[in-house]
Amino acid sequence: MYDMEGVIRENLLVCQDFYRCKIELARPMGKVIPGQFIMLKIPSAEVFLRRPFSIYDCGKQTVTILYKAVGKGTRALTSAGRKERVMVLGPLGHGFRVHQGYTPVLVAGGIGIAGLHLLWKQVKRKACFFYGCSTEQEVPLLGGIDFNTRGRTATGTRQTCGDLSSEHGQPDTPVIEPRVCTLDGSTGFCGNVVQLLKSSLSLVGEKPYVYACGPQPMFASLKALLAEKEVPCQVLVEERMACGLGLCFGCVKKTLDEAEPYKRACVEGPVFDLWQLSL
Amino acid sequence: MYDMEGVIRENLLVCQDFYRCKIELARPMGKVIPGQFIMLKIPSAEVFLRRPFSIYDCGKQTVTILYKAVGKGTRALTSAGRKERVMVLGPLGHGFRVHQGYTPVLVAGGIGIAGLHLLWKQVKRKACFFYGCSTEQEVPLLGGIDFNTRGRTATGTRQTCGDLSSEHGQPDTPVIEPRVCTLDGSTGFCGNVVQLLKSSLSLVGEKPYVYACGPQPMFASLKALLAEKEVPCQVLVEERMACGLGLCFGCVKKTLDEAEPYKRACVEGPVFDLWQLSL
Amino acid sequence: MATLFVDLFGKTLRNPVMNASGTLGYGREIDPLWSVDTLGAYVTKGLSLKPHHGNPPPRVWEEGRGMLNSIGLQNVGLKRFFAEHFPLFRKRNTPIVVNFFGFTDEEYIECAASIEPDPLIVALEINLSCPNVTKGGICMGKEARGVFSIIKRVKETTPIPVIAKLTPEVADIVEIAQAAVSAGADGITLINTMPGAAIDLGTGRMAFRGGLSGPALKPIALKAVADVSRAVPVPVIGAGGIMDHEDAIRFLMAGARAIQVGTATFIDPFAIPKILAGLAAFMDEHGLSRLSALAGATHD
Amino acid sequence: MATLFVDLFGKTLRNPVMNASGTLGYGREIDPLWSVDTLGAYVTKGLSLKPHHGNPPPRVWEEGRGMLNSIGLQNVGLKRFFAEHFPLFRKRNTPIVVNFFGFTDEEYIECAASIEPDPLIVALEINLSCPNVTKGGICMGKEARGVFSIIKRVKETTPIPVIAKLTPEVADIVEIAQAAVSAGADGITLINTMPGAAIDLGTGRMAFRGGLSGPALKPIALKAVADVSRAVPVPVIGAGGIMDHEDAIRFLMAGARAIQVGTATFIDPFAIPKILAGLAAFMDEHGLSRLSALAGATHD
Ligand SMILES: Cc1cc2nc3c(=O)[nH]c(=O)nc-3n(C[C@H](O)[C@H](O)[C@H](O)COP(=O)(O)OP(=O)(O)OC[C@H]3O[C@@H](n4cnc5c(N)ncnc54)[C@H](O)[C@@H]3O)c2cc1C
Ligand SMILES: Cc1cc2nc3c(=O)[nH]c(=O)nc-3n(C[C@H](O)[C@H](O)[C@H](O)COP(=O)(O)OP(=O)(O)OC[C@H]3O[C@@H](n4cnc5c(N)ncnc54)[C@H](O)[C@@H]3O)c2cc1C
Ligand SMILES: Cc1cc2nc3c(=O)[nH]c(=O)nc-3n(C[C@H](O)[C@H](O)[C@H](O)COP(=O)(O)O)c2cc1C
Ligand SMILES: Cc1cc2nc3c(=O)[nH]c(=O)nc-3n(C[C@H](O)[C@H](O)[C@H](O)COP(=O)(O)O)c2cc1C
Ligand code: FES
Ligand code: FES
Repeated sequence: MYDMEGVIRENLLVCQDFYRCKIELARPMGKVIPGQFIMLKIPSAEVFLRRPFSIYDCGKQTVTILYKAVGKGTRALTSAGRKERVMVLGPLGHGFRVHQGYTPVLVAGGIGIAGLHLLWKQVKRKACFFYGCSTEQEVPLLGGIDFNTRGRTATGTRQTCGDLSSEHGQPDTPVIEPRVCTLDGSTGFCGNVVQLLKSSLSLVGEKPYVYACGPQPMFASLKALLAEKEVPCQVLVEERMACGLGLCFGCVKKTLDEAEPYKRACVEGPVFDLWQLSL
Repeated sequence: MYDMEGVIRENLLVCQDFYRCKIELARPMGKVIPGQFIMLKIPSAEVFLRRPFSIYDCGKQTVTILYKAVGKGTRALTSAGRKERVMVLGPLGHGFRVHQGYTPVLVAGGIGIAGLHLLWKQVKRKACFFYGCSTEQEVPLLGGIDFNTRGRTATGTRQTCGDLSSEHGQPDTPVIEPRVCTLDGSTGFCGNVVQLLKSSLSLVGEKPYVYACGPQPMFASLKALLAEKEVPCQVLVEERMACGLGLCFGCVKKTLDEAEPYKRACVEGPVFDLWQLSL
Repeated sequence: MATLFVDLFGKTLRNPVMNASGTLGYGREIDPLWSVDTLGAYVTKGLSLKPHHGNPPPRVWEEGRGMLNSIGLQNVGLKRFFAEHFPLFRKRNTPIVVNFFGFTDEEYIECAASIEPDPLIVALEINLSCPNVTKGGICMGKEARGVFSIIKRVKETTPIPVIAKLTPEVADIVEIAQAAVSAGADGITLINTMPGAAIDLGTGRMAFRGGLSGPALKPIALKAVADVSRAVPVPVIGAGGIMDHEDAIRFLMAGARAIQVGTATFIDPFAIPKILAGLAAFMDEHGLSRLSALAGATHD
Repeated sequence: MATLFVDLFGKTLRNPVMNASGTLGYGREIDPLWSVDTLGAYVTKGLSLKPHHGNPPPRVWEEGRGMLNSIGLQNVGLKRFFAEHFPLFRKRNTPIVVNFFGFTDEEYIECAASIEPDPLIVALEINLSCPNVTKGGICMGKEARGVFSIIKRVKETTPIPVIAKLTPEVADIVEIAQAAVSAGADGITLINTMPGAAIDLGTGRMAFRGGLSGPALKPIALKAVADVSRAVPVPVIGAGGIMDHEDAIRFLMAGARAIQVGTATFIDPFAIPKILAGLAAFMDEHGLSRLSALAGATHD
């Protein structure tokens, strides 16, 4: 693996507090598995450690992240201009493992969409997508996702959840059913994305496999929802990181492994089996 | 006094390692006495404390410094672009006091010229100027000085020191006699500026008053040279500073005052009477 | 509008922001930029019985996001301070904290005894980071027993409240603070500079040695404030790398009753008035009416 | 071409640059980026007799030009280290320093006893910054007497050279180092992290507590190295905020025989190979043929 020089080619405000940043790399990054991340050296002397970001998208020699300005580092990044030089280490971590014979159900909360976009792009079969955010202002985050819509808009239309498994179903074609909810009900279903999923889960198909990414409290309610039917589920967790390489043991998540409960999110994760986490 | 915002308008390489930086201020700086200095906040997050620089020149709302890149701060300053914002505190310190009835003799070693330029500009009577540097490459530092030359070039001509006091002498007109030396003899007198002064001192006039600025070892040899005839002399000293305002007592010079030997270069100086310093 | 008033040793200060000792000269140097009555209280430069010359230069060294200093306690002595510099504070009606030091226990006692109580004197701040010449130059503030005995004797000498200012170069700062309090200290200032060194690669010269101040010190200071303020019943005054009002709030949240700003003023001479403005704005923004509400914020 | 060879406890290391304990995982994590045989020696993550879970997250916190960590000594235990991770170093023919800890004197002794001598083991590095559970959780490395007795007993237990790694949170690190040496320590590593705290204003949550590492620690570490290397006859290994080859040279100039790089690797995983390259270039540029010439540079 290399620590790659990069140049910012685009650093756009998508909607309030959310930015998309495209970086051109000095060399190809190597094969990326959805769910993997990069450690980005933000070009500001005020920011000491690197910051982890999911690989939202990647090209031959580009990598794109979608990020939310929450603190010192991400705020500094918002003011990085085009042509600014950065260092990019990646792809890092264990990404999603897609199992045959299941219907992939992608569940994204807020900025969690950044971690699922590439999975959606690469899933070559029918699948569902649930997206929850705070208000309709954040719905544009879906805009980058290619929902081959068949007459439906990807965002905002107040719609009930149809029978996904029967309505579409060409083999090797993703099913195009983004379902949106907002916490304030300003668009889509009113509630959080786990409530939305609950209201639609029965319609999802025979063997759902949930892939989720979002704020950490979401995982506990997801667990409660999926427990009864023992729906398999992988989640992409976020944890403060120092190295991103497994060197510091700073980024651990607690698992149910009693012998060694704390697993490093950067190497054993960031994608974990929900049923192995201790939440 | 204000801490003034400024914008860099010019940051030019004058000759190897030496730069001239002109800063436009958000408000007028107030009256400047030659020898006073500013504390400059260098626009680089790597540089923590401000750095002191003599006021090389100033206009209504501009201040110019001439600086040598020697360390972290000055090197960072070399890469500050036009339009970069800086903070400027000044004018600070006690400048030169010009006494009537003497012939001002300005003696600058290397970057010391930055501290004497404004004095030269403001001395409205016959005066001499001695300048010493390492090699002829540094002679362009004199270029910014307005020697109203009367047929002589300001730099480089290998000339002996004429009788300054008789040759010129219009009241209120500076005598235009820069004498140059280089350590390597590549131009002008071969030697340091105190040796040059020694070779010419008898020619300087009746009552010389020396104003000197340069590397610190220069002051000791100056003292030795001037001791016999008890030539009055003020020197501009350089010392590491933290605040520039007399707050920290970090910038002291040792004087012969036994009760209180250490005087702050930033408030009691940076110009001291040579005969009061303990060298 | 929030009030910034703070009670300290039975006096009410305008606000909780002081300068740190030795970083605002004798006060007169900053007064042309902003009046010293901006301060909650002015803390004097470290004073001694007799004037003190201090160390030869260089005395300051930039070190990352911090600096090292070896001023060596240069000062005009208590007598001249009160004759020449105190009148400014009288004129400005500004309370002062008298920071002082000695090289023997006796010098501390004599200093304390020589200071006349005055309505403007809030407290004496004992700088315990001094070499004890009678004990081979070991720093005064490192042994709980030594600290206890100095404070106890100083307390017997003066009716003025006494603050112990501690060095972080100790094994357990809580233990030292507790010793000071049990000897009668009315408050604790945390922390003084941390001894450090730097080497100039350019000159290859030997290490510059001095006390580290500035942001590099902040995590050490915050821990000291958090630990000590929970362990002692007297007010804690926080210092160490406070650069802006957010840092000030961090110290107040960690348990400091008041704070001191040192190195920040060197970089921005208006740091203290800016911190005050920021503090007031923060309180208003968060609907806090009294400073004590901040301290509560971290106890969840 | 300058040589970077360095003698340590009768062994010759390729170069003086090690990782700092706990900052290079078990070695296998970095090996795909650069071979562990790049190192003068690999210092193990802190190991204990039994596996140790460590602290709940969050475990790391950025703090200015430094970081706080509270990993809590998570490790797989000595046995699994030698079974699962040591073979890599055998394969790469890379010398190792075994960093270990305990919560009682006995645990230290048992650890030391359980480590079989091996040509690749350069030394045991005793982490003395651990809470002593039999003494109410007071840190092991704070009392000269305690340090003396642990080191003495460890030395009686093992024929492998022993390095004492000291905490900077002490009143006088020279005194602790001297105690370690008089108990038989073959070397001293300076310094471990400095306890500190931070407060997240955004969440208003209580102070994050952890050990400070990175550049903020450098002046404290340099002073410890300069002071201790003059006071003890054994090699000193320097650590604390070394970010580049210039920092490495500063530590060597201050008196360190070898150096350890920790936090720098988190920011640039290639920091160690870069430091090595920079060190060699510096020596060549200055016409120095042996590292010992650097140490001389500061004694003028
Ligand atoms: C594997 C992984 C993938 C991620 N992908 C993305 C992404 O694609 N887009 C995106 O916007 N963010 C992503 N994050 C989160 C992102 O790393 C943090 O938001 C960022 O590091 C915050 O840095 P800051 O300096 O702005 O905030 P800080 O000032 O450091 O902290 C601000 C707030 O953010 C929290 N925070 C800090 N670091 C992290 C962290 N590593 N994880 C979670 N919370 C943190 C703090 O607790 C605090 O409340 C990801 C995190 C991980 C671990
Ligand atoms: C009153 C005054 C006026 C000055 N005027 C000028 C000027 O007009 N032009 C100019 O180029 N320089 C001037 N200097 C010197 C200038 O301030 C220093 O060169 C500068 O601060 C060095 O900063 P640095 O970060 O580049 O160097 P550092 O990395 O801090 O140090 C590099 C070298 O410079 C020396 N140094 C550092 N600070 C000072 C200092 N304050 N004085 C002397 N040596 C220092 C160090 O000992 C070291 O050897 C003046 C200094 C003073 C006190
Ligand atoms: C230049 C300087 C001089 C100082 N002089 C004293 C002093 O005389 N007495 C004292 O108790 N502390 C002294 N200190 C320590 C400060 O009061 C303060 O405790 C320390 O600098 C930490 O605060 P800061 O990081 O805000 O500077 C001095 C600090 C500096 C930087
Ligand atoms: C994440 C982390 C884990 C650490 N773990 C250990 C450890 O297990 N044992 C130990 O002796 N020191 C440990 N340390 C301390 C380092 O070895 C080193 O002494 C300290 O970090 C200073 O060096 P640095 O500034 O280069 O990081 C750890 C430091 C960090 C940052
Ligand atoms: S971030 Fe360092 S081990 Fe995961
Ligand atoms: S620089 Fe602070 S007193 Fe002179």
